[in-house]
Amino acid sequence: MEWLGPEEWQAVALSLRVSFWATLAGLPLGVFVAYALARWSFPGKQILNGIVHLPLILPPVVTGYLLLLTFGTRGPVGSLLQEIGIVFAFRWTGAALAAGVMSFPLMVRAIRLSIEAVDPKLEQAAATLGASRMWVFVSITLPLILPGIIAGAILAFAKAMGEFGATITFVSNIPGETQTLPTAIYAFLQVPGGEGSAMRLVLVSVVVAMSALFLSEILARRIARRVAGI
Amino acid sequence: MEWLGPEEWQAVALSLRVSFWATLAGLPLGVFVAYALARWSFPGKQILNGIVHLPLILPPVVTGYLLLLTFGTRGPVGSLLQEIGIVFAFRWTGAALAAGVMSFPLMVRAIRLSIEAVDPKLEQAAATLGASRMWVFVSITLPLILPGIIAGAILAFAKAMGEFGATITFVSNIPGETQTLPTAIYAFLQVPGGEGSAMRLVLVSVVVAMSALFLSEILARRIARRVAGI
Amino acid sequence: DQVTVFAAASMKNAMQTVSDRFNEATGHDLAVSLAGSSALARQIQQGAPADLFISANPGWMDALEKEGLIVPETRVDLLGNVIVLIAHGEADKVDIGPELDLPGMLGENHLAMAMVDAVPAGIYGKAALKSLGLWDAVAPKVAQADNVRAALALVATGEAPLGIVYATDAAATDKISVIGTFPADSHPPIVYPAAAVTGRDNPAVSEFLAFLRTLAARNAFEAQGFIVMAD
Amino acid sequence: MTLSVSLTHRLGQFDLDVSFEAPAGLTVLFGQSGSGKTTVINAVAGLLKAQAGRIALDDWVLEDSAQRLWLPPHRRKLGYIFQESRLFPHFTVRQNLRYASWFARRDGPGESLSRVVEMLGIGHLLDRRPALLSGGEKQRVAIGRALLAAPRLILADEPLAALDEARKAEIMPYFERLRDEVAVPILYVSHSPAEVVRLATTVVALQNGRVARVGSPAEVFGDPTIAPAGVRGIGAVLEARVVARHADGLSELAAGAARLFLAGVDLAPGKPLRVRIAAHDVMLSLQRPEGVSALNILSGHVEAVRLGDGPAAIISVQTSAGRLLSHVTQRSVAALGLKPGVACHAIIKTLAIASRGGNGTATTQFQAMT
Amino acid sequence: MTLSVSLTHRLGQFDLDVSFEAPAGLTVLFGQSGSGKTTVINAVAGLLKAQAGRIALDDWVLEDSAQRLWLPPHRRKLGYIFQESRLFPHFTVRQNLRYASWFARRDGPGESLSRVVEMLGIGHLLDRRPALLSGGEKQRVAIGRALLAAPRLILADEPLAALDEARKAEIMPYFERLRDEVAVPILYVSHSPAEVVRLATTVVALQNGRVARVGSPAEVFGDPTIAPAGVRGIGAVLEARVVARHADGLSELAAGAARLFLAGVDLAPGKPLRVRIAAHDVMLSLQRPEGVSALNILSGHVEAVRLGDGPAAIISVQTSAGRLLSHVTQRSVAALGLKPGVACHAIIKTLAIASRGGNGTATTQFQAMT
Ligand SMILES: Nc1ncnc2c1ncn2[C@@H]1O[C@H](COP(=O)(O)OP(=O)(O)OP(=O)(O)O)[C@@H](O)[C@H]1O
Ligand SMILES: Nc1ncnc2c1ncn2[C@@H]1O[C@H](COP(=O)(O)OP(=O)(O)OP(=O)(O)O)[C@@H](O)[C@H]1O
Ligand code: MOO
Ligand SMILES: [Mg+2]
Ligand SMILES: [Mg+2]
Repeated sequence: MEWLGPEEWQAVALSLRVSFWATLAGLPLGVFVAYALARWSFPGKQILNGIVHLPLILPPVVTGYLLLLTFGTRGPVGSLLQEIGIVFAFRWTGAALAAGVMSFPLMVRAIRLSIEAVDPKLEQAAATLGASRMWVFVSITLPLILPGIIAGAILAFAKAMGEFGATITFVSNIPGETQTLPTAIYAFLQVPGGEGSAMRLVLVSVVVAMSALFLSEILARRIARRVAGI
Repeated sequence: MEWLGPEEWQAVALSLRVSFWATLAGLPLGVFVAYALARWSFPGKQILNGIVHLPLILPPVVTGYLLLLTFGTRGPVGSLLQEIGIVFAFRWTGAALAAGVMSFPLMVRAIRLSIEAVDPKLEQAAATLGASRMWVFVSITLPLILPGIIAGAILAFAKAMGEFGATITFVSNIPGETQTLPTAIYAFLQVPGGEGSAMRLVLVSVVVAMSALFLSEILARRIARRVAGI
Repeated sequence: DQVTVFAAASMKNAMQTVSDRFNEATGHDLAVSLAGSSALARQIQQGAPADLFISANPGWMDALEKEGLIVPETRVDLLGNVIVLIAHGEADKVDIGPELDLPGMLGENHLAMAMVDAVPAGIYGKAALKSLGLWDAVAPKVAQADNVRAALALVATGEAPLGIVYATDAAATDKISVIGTFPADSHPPIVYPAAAVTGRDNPAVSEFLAFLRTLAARNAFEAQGFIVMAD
Repeated sequence: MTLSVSLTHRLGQFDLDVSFEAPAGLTVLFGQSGSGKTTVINAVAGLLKAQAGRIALDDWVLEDSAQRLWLPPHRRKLGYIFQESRLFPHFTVRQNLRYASWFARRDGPGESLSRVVEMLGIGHLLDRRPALLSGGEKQRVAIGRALLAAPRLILADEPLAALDEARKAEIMPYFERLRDEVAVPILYVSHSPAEVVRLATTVVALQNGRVARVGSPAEVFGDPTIAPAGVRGIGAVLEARVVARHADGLSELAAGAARLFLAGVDLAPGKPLRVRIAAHDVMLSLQRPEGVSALNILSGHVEAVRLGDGPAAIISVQTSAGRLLSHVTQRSVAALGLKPGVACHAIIKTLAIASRGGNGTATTQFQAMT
Repeated sequence: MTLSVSLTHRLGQFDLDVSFEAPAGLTVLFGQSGSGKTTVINAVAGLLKAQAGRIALDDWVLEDSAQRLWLPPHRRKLGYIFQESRLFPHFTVRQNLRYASWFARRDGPGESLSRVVEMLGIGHLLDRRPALLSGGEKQRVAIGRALLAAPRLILADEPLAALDEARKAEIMPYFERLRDEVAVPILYVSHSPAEVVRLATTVVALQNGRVARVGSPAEVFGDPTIAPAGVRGIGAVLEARVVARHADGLSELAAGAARLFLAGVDLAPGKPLRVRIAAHDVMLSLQRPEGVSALNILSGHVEAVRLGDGPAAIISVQTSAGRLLSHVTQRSVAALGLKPGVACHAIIKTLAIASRGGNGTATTQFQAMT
C-alpha cells in the first residue's frame, strides 16, 4: 500500500510482534495464576489477586513508571536481568513487557472464569483412571478451558495492540525499536492537522486487530464445539 | 485524612461515581450483547463483536477523540441527545460514558464466557416446565451466570477507575466535573515535583479499587457456591 | 463568577497559585482543566466550555485562530521557556554548540526527549539540534517520550544519561543536573500563547486576562521558572 | 386423548422415522439402547426440531412441518422427566419443585406440593441443593418437579431406573393414578419389563429408529418375534374383574370363565383389571396336579408350539381364562408330547402374577421381578 | 484379595459409619436410595476424604486415618464406573477409551481395546463424542473406560441401570469373568436383585449409612428380616457341579444328592457353580406330580414356616439338593397343612433357575427377570 510510509509499516510490524509475544509469553503465567486463583486457597491469595489487577486499576502512565523503576537498567529486577543478558529498556522486548503487564489482568480473568466452569467431576474421573494431578490438568482441564484461554488471549492481544501509556512511559518511542502503532497514532494526534494520518493508522490497527479477532473467534468456536463435544 | 486536598477528595468521589455508573449502566447492555454473541447467530454478529472490542484495540486517545466527535455538543449523536436534555460533553456523565465504553469489552467477554458455560440442558428443562424464553433467562441463565457478571463488573469497575486516555480526551480535566483520579494523577505527573502528590493519589486509587475487588471476590465466591449448589 | 481555563498540563503548579490569587483579588473562581495542548484545542473545536485557552504550542493556537474559535484581539504570548540539556546525577557543564560531541557523550545510550515531531519540547529540541548540526548523528539515539515530564523521568532514573527538557521541568529534581542551555536562536521562540475563546460572553474573562498581567501573576509564573512575556 | 406422532429426523448416522398413535393412557417406548427413544421424546417436547413430522394431541397440533407450525417447548404444557435429572443447581429442592408449580397450567391436574413430596419421600431434602443429593434422590426430585407442572402431557425417560425396588414400587402406583384417574397422556421410556407390564396401556417397540410394533402389552409381549426384552419379556395378558376379596388377603378374579387368585389387589369387587402372566411363570401339566401350593390351575389345550433358539420353547395354551403362554424346555415338549390340540393344565403360582390396574401399596401382587 | 473398609464420615445430616470386609470376588453394595452406597464407593476411590477410617486391599493400605496415610485417587489403581457416566466431552469415544489404557497399570488385567469394544457393542460409536450418544451408549463407554484402565480394584456404581435387558445380559458375563478369572475385587452398587444374584459373591446391605448385614447372597437374600429388595429378593442358593451336557442344550448338575437340569450353562462337566432359586419360583406339592413340564422336582420335608406380612408365607424345605425357600400363599399353607416335618416336593421350572458361575452367552438360563 502506497499510503503507509516505511516507518509506519515498521510500526505495524512492531505492534504485531509486540502484541504477539506479549500474549504468548503471558499465557503460561496467566493460566498458572488463573488456576491458582480459581482452584487453590493459600495465604495471600487476595493479595495476588490484587496485584494481578493493579495494571487495570492504575493509570497506564503510572504502571509504565513503575515498570521503568523496576525493570529499567538501574531497577532492581532490570539490573539483575541485564547480567544474564535480558534487557527491556528501550527495546521492543520492553514494549512487549509493558503490553503483557497491561493485558495480564484481562487474560487471567477470562481464563479463571473458564477454569471455574470446568466440572471437577471430570477431573476426578481422570484421577481414578490413574492420571496424576499434572496429567489431569494437561489432558482434561486444559483442553476444556481452551475456549477461555483463547478468549483471554484475544482480549490480551487486542489490549496489547492498543496499549500506549505504559509502553511509551517505559520504553519511550524509538522508531523501529519501540514505536508501536498507538505511539505513532498519538504522535500524529499531537499536531494540528495530524488527524488524517492518525486515522490512516487507526484503520490499519483496526483491520489488523479485527482480523486477529475474527480468526480467533472462528478458532474458539471450533474448539468450543469440540469441547462441548457437538 | 489531612493529606488530600479538597480538590483531590473531589477527584476520588468523582472517580467512584463515574466508575460506579459506568459499570452499572453498562451491565444491562453488556449482558444483552454477551448473550447475543454467545447464543444467537445473526448477520453482522462478527461486526458487532468487532465493534465491542474496538475500545480495547484503539489507543484510548483515539477512542476519546472519536467520542468527542460523536458525543460532543457538535457531534451527530451529541447534538441529538442534547435536544432531549442529555449532555455528555464535559460533564461527569461524559467521563462515565468514556469509562463505560472503555471497559465494555472486558465486561462483555467475561459475561459471554460464563454464558457459554451454562448448560443449555438446564434451560431446556425450564422451558419444558412452561417458562418462556424471557423467564428461562431471568430464572435460570441469569442466576447461573451471576459469578461471570460479577467478574465482568469488577473488571469493568477496575478499568473505569484507571481509565485516563479516553476520559481526558473526551471530557477534558475540569476539577469537580470531569477531573477523575487518573486525570488528577496525570496532571500531577506533568509538573515538577508532582510525583509525591501523584503517588498519594495512586495509593488512594489502589486502596479504593482493591477494596471493591476484595468485596466483589467474596461476593462472587459466595454466589458461585450457591450456584454450584454446594 | 467562574472562569474556565484550559491550560497546558505543564502549567499546573503556576495555575494553582494564580487561581488562588485571582480569587483573592476579584472574588471570581478559576476552574483549570489541565491536559495536553492538542487535546484541549480539539475540545475547544468541539465546543468545550472553555473561556480561555493557554497553549504550550503556538501551532494549536494558530489552528484555533484560523477557525475563528478564539478572539484574536485577546491573544497574547503569555510565557516563554528555555530548553536545556540535562544529565543524570552530578555532571559537568558543557558548551552547547556545533562542536558538542553529543554522540560521544551518549555512547551506547539514549538521549531522552519529548516526541520530536509531535510534542512542543521535542519539536524545539529537534530544531535546535538540527540548527547546530547535531541531529543526524544523534537521531537514532533519541528516545522520545510522550511529554517532557516522561523524558525527564528517563534521565532521573538514569535510564537515559542525557535529555532535553524545558528549564522549568529541570528545576524539579535533584537527580539530574542541567549541563547546558540551548541558545535561544537555535530554535523557534518558545512561547505559551493565551487567548479568550469566542462565543463565551463571560465578563470575568477580561478580568482574568487583565489579572494575568499583574505582578501577582507574574511572580507565580516566574516562581515556576517561566519567562513572563506579556506586555 | 390420543397423541399422534409422526417424525423423520436424521442425527449424524442415526435415522429416525417413526409414526405411531399413543391412545389415552400410558404409552411405553421400548427398545434397545440407542434405538431412538430419547430422540422421539425430545421431539415431542420440542427440544429437538424434527426435520419433518407432525405431533398432535387430539386436535391440538404441537407441530406440523407441512403447516410450518411449531410450538416452542414452554407452550406444549409438558412435564418432562429427563434421563439425567437436570435439576436446577442454584435452587434448593423446594425451589426446584416450586419452579414447576410457578408455571403450572391452570388446565392440568393440580397436585399439591406436600402430596408429591410425601409420595416421593423427599421431605427431608427440601432445603438441600441438588449437588448434595444422591443419584436416586435427584431422580425423585426430578419426578416431582415434572408432576408439579400440572402437565397435559407427561414425558418420562427411564424415570425409575436409578431407584431401588422399594422406591419403584412406591412410585409406580402414582403413575397408574395419573394414567387412570387424571387421564394425562404419558409417554414413558423404560427398559424394565416389570414397569412396562404394570404401567403400559400401549407399547411402542422401537428398533433402530423405526417402530417395530405398536400394540397392547399383551400383543407386543406375547409376540416372540418382537420380544423387545428378549425371550424374558414374553407373557400373556388376561382381562379380569374382581369378584371377591377374601379374608386371607387374596382377591378372587374372574378371567373369562375361570377364577384366579391374586394377592394384594386393592380393588373393590366389580373393578376390572388386567393380569399379566409371564411365560416362564407358567408350568404345564398333562394331569391335573393335586396337593400343590399353586392356587391357579387352568385347564385348556395347546394351541401352538414355537421352538425358540436354544433349549427353550414357547407354548400357547388356550384356557378358560384366555390365551396363556408358557416357556418350557424342548425336553419337556418332547416328554409330554406337547403339540397343538393336546389337553393340558397351566399351573401358575399365585404370587407370581403381575396385576395391572391395582393402585395397591403392597408390593407382592406384582410380577415377580427377581 | 480382601478389601477391608472401615469408615466414618458426616455429610450434612447424613452420617456414614460402615465397616465391612469384601472378600475376593464381587461385593454388591445394596440399599435404598440415599443409604450411602455412592458415598462408600467415593471414599474407597479417594474422591471423598473420610473423616476417619481405614481402607486396605489385603496388606496394601489405601488410607488409614490413624497413620495419617492417604493415597490420592490416581495411585489407587482403580476402575471406577460412575453413576453418571462422566465421559470426557472433548474426547471421542475412542479417545476416552484410550485415555484409560494410557494410564493402564502394568500389574492389572490387560484388556484389549477391541475385545472391550466388541463386548460392549460400541464399535460404531468410536469416532463420536459423548454429547452425541444416548444414555445407554454413554454408560457402556464408561464401563469400557474403567475396564481398560487395567484396574486392581473395580468400583461400579449402578453400571447397568441405564441399559436394556439384552445389553445387561451381554455385559453381565463380562463382570463374571473379571470376578472369576481375572480375580479383580469388585465393589458393585446395584438395585437389581437379578444382578445381585447373578454376580455377587458377597452382599453388603446398607441402611441409612450403616451396614445392616454382610454375607453371601444366600444369607442376605434368604433372610426375610433383612430382605433388602423386599420379599421379592428372597431365595436359596445351592452349590452344584456340572455332571453332563445334554444334546438338547440342557446341563445336568449335581446338587447335594439331587440332579438339576439347567439351560444354557456353558461350563464343562466337572465345573462347580452356584444356583440360585428364588422363593417365588418354587412350588410345593404333597404328591409327586406327574406329567408336568418342570424337570426339577426335589423331594424333602418342611423345615420352617414363616408367615410374612400380607397373604404370603416363606417355607424352608430341606431337600436332597440342599435347603430351598418357597414363597406361597398362607391359604396354601393351610390347604396343604404345611408345617415343620411335613414331607413335600419342591417343583422348580427348569427355565426359572438363575445360575451363578456360568460365563454363558445365552440369556435364558438366568433368573427370571420379568
Ligand atoms: N455433600 C453432601 N452433603 C450433605 N449430604 C449429602 C452430600 N452428599 C450426599 N449426601 C447425602 O448422603 C446420603 C447418601 O448419599 P449417597 O450418594 O451415598 O446415596 P446412595 O446410596 O448412592 O443413593 P442412590 O441409590 O440414590 O444413588 C444421601 O441421603 C444424600 O442426600
Ligand atoms: N446429536 C447426535 N448426533 C448424532 N447421533 C446422535 C445424536 N444424538 C443421538 N444420536 C444417536 O441417535 C441414536 C438414538 O439416540 P437416543 O438418545 O434416542 O437413544 P435411546 O433410545 O434413548 O437410548 P438409551 O436407552 O441408551 O438412552 C443413538 O444411536 C445415538 O448415538
Ligand atoms: O504541556 Mo504539553 O502540551 O503536554 O507539552
Ligand atoms: Mg435415552
Ligand atoms: Mg448413588
